[in-house]
Amino acid sequence: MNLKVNIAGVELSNPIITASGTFGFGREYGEMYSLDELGAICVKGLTLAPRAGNPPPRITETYGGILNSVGLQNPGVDMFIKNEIPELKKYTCKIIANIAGNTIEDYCEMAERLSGSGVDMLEMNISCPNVKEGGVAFGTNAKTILHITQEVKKHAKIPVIVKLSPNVTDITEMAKAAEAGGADALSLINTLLGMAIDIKTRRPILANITGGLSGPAVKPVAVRMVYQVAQCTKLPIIGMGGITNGDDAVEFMLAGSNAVAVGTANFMNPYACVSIKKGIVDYMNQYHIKDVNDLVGQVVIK
Amino acid sequence: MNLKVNIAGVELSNPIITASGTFGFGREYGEMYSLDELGAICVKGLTLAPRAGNPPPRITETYGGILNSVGLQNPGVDMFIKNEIPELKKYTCKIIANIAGNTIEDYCEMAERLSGSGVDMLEMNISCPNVKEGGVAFGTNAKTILHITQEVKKHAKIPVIVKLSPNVTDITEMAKAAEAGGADALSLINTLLGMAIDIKTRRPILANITGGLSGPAVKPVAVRMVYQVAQCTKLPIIGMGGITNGDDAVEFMLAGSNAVAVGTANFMNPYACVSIKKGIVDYMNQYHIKDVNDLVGQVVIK
Amino acid sequence: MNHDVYKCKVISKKEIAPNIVDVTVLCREIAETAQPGQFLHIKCGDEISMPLRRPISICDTFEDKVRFIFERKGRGTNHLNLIEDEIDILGPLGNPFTISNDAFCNPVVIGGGIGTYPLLKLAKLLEKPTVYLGFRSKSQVTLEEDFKAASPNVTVATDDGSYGYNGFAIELLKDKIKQDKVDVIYSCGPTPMLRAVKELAEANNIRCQISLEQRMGCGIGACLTCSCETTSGGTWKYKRVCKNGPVFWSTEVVL
Amino acid sequence: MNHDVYKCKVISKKEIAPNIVDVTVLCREIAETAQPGQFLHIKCGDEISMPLRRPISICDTFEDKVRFIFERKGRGTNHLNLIEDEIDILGPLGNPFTISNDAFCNPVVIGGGIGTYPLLKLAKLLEKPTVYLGFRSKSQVTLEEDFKAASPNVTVATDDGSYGYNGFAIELLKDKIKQDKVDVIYSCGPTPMLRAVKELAEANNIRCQISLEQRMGCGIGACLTCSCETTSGGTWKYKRVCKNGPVFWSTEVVL
Ligand SMILES: Cc1cc2nc3c(=O)[nH]c(=O)nc-3n(C[C@H](O)[C@H](O)[C@H](O)COP(=O)(O)OP(=O)(O)OC[C@H]3O[C@@H](n4cnc5c(N)ncnc54)[C@H](O)[C@@H]3O)c2cc1C
Ligand SMILES: Cc1cc2nc3c(=O)[nH]c(=O)nc-3n(C[C@H](O)[C@H](O)[C@H](O)COP(=O)(O)OP(=O)(O)OC[C@H]3O[C@@H](n4cnc5c(N)ncnc54)[C@H](O)[C@@H]3O)c2cc1C
Ligand SMILES: Cc1cc2nc3c(=O)[nH]c(=O)nc-3n(C[C@H](O)[C@H](O)[C@H](O)COP(=O)(O)O)c2cc1C
Ligand SMILES: Cc1cc2nc3c(=O)[nH]c(=O)nc-3n(C[C@H](O)[C@H](O)[C@H](O)COP(=O)(O)O)c2cc1C
Ligand code: FES
Ligand code: FES
Repeated sequence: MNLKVNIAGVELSNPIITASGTFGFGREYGEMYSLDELGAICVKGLTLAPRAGNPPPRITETYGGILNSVGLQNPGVDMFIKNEIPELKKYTCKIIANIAGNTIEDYCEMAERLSGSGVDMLEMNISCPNVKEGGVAFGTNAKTILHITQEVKKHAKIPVIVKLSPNVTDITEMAKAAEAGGADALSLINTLLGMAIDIKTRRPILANITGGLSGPAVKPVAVRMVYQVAQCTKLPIIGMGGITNGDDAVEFMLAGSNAVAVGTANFMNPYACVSIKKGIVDYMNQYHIKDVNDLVGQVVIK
Repeated sequence: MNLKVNIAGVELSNPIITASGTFGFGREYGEMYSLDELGAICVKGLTLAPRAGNPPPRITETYGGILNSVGLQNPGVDMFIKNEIPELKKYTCKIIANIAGNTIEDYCEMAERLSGSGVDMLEMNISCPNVKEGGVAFGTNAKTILHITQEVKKHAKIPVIVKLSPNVTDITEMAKAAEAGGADALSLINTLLGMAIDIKTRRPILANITGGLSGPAVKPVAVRMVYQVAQCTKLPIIGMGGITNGDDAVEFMLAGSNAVAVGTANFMNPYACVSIKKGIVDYMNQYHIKDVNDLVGQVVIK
Repeated sequence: MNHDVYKCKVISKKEIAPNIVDVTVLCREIAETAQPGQFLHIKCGDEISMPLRRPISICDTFEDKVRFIFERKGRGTNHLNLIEDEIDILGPLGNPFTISNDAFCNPVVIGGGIGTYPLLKLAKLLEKPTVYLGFRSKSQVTLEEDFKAASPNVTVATDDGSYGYNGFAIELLKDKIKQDKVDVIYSCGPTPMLRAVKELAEANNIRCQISLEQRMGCGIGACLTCSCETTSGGTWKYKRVCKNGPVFWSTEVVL
Repeated sequence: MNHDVYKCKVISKKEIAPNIVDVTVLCREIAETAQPGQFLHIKCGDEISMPLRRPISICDTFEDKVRFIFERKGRGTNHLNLIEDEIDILGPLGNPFTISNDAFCNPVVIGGGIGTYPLLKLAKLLEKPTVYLGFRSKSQVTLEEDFKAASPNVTVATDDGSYGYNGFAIELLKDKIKQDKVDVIYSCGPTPMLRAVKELAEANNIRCQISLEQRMGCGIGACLTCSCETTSGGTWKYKRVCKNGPVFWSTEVVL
């Protein structure tokens, strides 16, 4: 049975990737199981300078999902390179650096610094709903996506993944813009903008007022977007949004994902990535599928 | 205790409205409890000519939500006026006619025909994701919303509610366009476009491939949009999207809804509207609130 | 209205074949009004996690008891299998089979798999119907004794020949029609079987009722999600399985 | 790593005050390594409906048993209350209280409401600590006997005076500090109480540890959702309650 997948020339031992921001830099989950189990680890969103993030509370549960408003708390790209990459290099899993900037120059600068650092791919987070400047503002306009992708590509010496926001009228426009800008792969979806109010105190539960919705609740939106994007671009796709078990992962692959990322599911089950990988294998055994790539985009539309 | 709310000059005995398409023309649920319990009933989406709707399957459950792709099956506006209004007129609850057209002329024509028919308000469904022509195409572009609202207002002699689609980059733009076009009230949200694939057959579960996501899963997105819209328009708001219990309804009112609509929740609990109304009363008793209108928009942002 | 939501105490529950669970609950209201072919709309989990009920046929009723049998298939039925005390049921729903023993002297009842369950109460009410029950294989055979208690003319068929007649139940029906007079056929089962039954019945001018399945929302006729295609075509093309069915005349519907 | 996910058999469960549930589960791994102040991250429902675990303090451990006490507050804890057989627990997590009996000769333990539970095991390990337990009213008073078994110096206070000392526990602490030497204060409870304890301790130059609460995602330090504000400010302003806490030195954090 083959579980290897290839994303823009980078070979992953299996299609399971950790979703940025839910897995830190791998240290904590790495205490629980070997990160060699993973195809790749996509690390917490990085910015050029260190960031404190948003005030707490930063998370709450909703029906079948969660809202978060971490706001890109991170030690900055240089500290990441210095302290985290050497740790991650102990494992065979590939490293994806998720980067977010306030300006286009920020992204380019980070792409430069990270290119020789040992990370295997860059993921441009142009869709974070929890910061005021940059972030989602870049990701909801096709022209900006085209431009920022072109610029970053000039500086990146490793493959660039553009991470798309679901908070748009037409996801295919955004995907096509990223493709036209030279993106090597796409990942989707980031979180949907949501809000929850505590009816006892009448205050928003999150100090940031709004937050990003993820988890099982968003899965149908994510599957639809992956399907739509797969129809309109040739780029490899990393699908995510609510994947909780092997069946969910298979559904994303049938919709057109070449690999899948697991985020919120890690919180309930720290071994989620391992058990989702096993679930894919079980499905492949049951349906006599030899190569996991044979699932990609195989949804049957009659 | 006062439960009466006023939407664009129409007085509802309480803030509970049935969400269009989930309650038919009231006949079936009317067998289970008196429709006098409701503030208003918003009927199944109407079109000028009768419509067959989409092929089955038209519904499936997702994690914490459902997808539907009914596609506006309905007997046409004239049959509705002839057969359904007299039945609905037996009750004290107000009648909202939900209308959807292929063209702007369709909407105007329906507005004309329904204006003298005994319905109390019109709800313009410019956000149905399950039909090819019209529907969502109108609802995702601010200019079109402005124009279509202006036109319909010329023909409607009763208040016009514009129902907004959540499948947009910026809901406030759409709300402001409807307000500028002369809308008397806004309702939101319609369903989020989603998809589910049966991994056994590898086919989309819905014959229509995609469908509209509703139910508890979408609540945080809906609350956020109601809150955003309440900040940017002066129009009364009918909030909906995943309301399942009294607490949910209170949350929508705090976010800025003057009334709430209940859709998917009816399916699990046919008495959902009655029990949600009771839940609001319980909350008001607990927090010593005399007038339900005192909840509207009272979320505290410090 | 003859349906409502009831909290029904579970009296007995057992697995009668792999993944097939036989349940009896207490509910006088449903037991006293239910007719063969009607169904229950069952809450299988909490309304947040699972916003939809699951439609399950009424298998039998006696006094204040209602029996239904379900296959553990997905999230809903797996969860239903865990409920030990009280089940929340909306019912009885839908149109029953038309029984008119005067006109329909020689009835045949033919069911396949889980489609056999809605036919038991029907078989009990008919006069010595001919009953054909088809299953994939011996381990799946269920309710044989119950049907035999209802009629002396019961034949079980298995696709793989591991029990009873070796082949599809439809073959038994074909032979029967060739040899005997059949006034009416009642059927429930997988779509390929229903399609064959419908064709056979119509080719031989036999009245035939079939019970259909469709994914459902409300279960009571309000949401228009449970459509089946009818022969009327045009804008009236779709009917509601929950309200206009689940039992239809074979000539009404397109399969 | 000294934490993992365990399926823990429920040995006993009882409501010890209105909506307060006292649970003991079997788990040798946690019981043997847990230290006072650490917490458990508990799965309260299925992962689809409730994607987040709930953090609950370890109240006590003995041999292979772990005791925790929770208040039924919302969806999660209400659901947890229904689990009778086996609970899925991630733990033990977080930093414990610092116990150093040499330097801290005269310890005071002060807790309020549900904040009293994480202090029991601590009180047991300290040498005759002075313990102040505050509750809203008599009906809420819990664990009094357990604390009294751990130390002879236990005083219960109720806000409404319906039991024990009439007033806030913080008043008792104020008096104590005036009269006696206090080397260290350990506290857990509602934020206004912690704020008062912190102020009092710092005004009197007493070392003080407080246990904080925050909404959590992963519980192990990876997701950065459980922040509290620290006195360091700048870009290192926020620390993780799950990993750097829940126990902090009062001088480390801003309340
Ligand atoms: C009128 C009627 C009578 C039925 N009687 C019986 C019976 O007596 N015994 C029995 O075992 N089964 C019966 N079924 C089928 C039963 O409803 C499905 O097996 C069940 O809904 C599956 O739910 P699940 O959550 O376990 O499966 P999943 O596949 O996880 O369900 C996902 C969603 O699809 C719906 N769904 C899936 N399959 C079907 C189906 N075949 N029909 C309708 N909805 C479906 C579910 O209700 C749910 O909303 C009947 C169906 C209908 C319409
Ligand atoms: C380190 C730590 C130890 C705790 N120890 C105990 C204990 O021993 N006994 C006890 O009764 N309670 C304790 N709590 C509080 C307990 O975690 C909450 O009461 C519980 O999470 C509420 O969940 P719910 O679903 O019932 O409530 P809901 O309000 O419905 O919860 C909604 C969401 O908010 C989170 N949440 C709500 N209140 C809190 C809170 N105070 N702290 C953290 N998350 C919260 C929930 O976990 C959930 O994700 C502790 C909290 C922390 C952080
Ligand atoms: C707590 C949290 C933090 C996140 N931080 C980031 C981030 O820093 N960068 C990013 O691109 N996405 C971030 N995301 C989004 C996830 O990577 C992912 O796109 C989203 O959660 C959907 O997947 P899921 O439903 O499996 O969680 C974060 C999500 C969560 C829940
Ligand atoms: C089965 C079904 C049919 C619907 N039909 C319509 C419709 O005809 N017109 C319309 O404006 N909205 C329609 N909707 C959307 C609902 O009115 C409502 O906006 C949405 O379902 C969100 O509310 P809920 O989560 O409470 O269901 C339909 C929803 C469902 C589930
Ligand atoms: S399920 Fe709603 S109409 Fe049939
Ligand atoms: S809960 Fe994830 S870092 Fe604390």
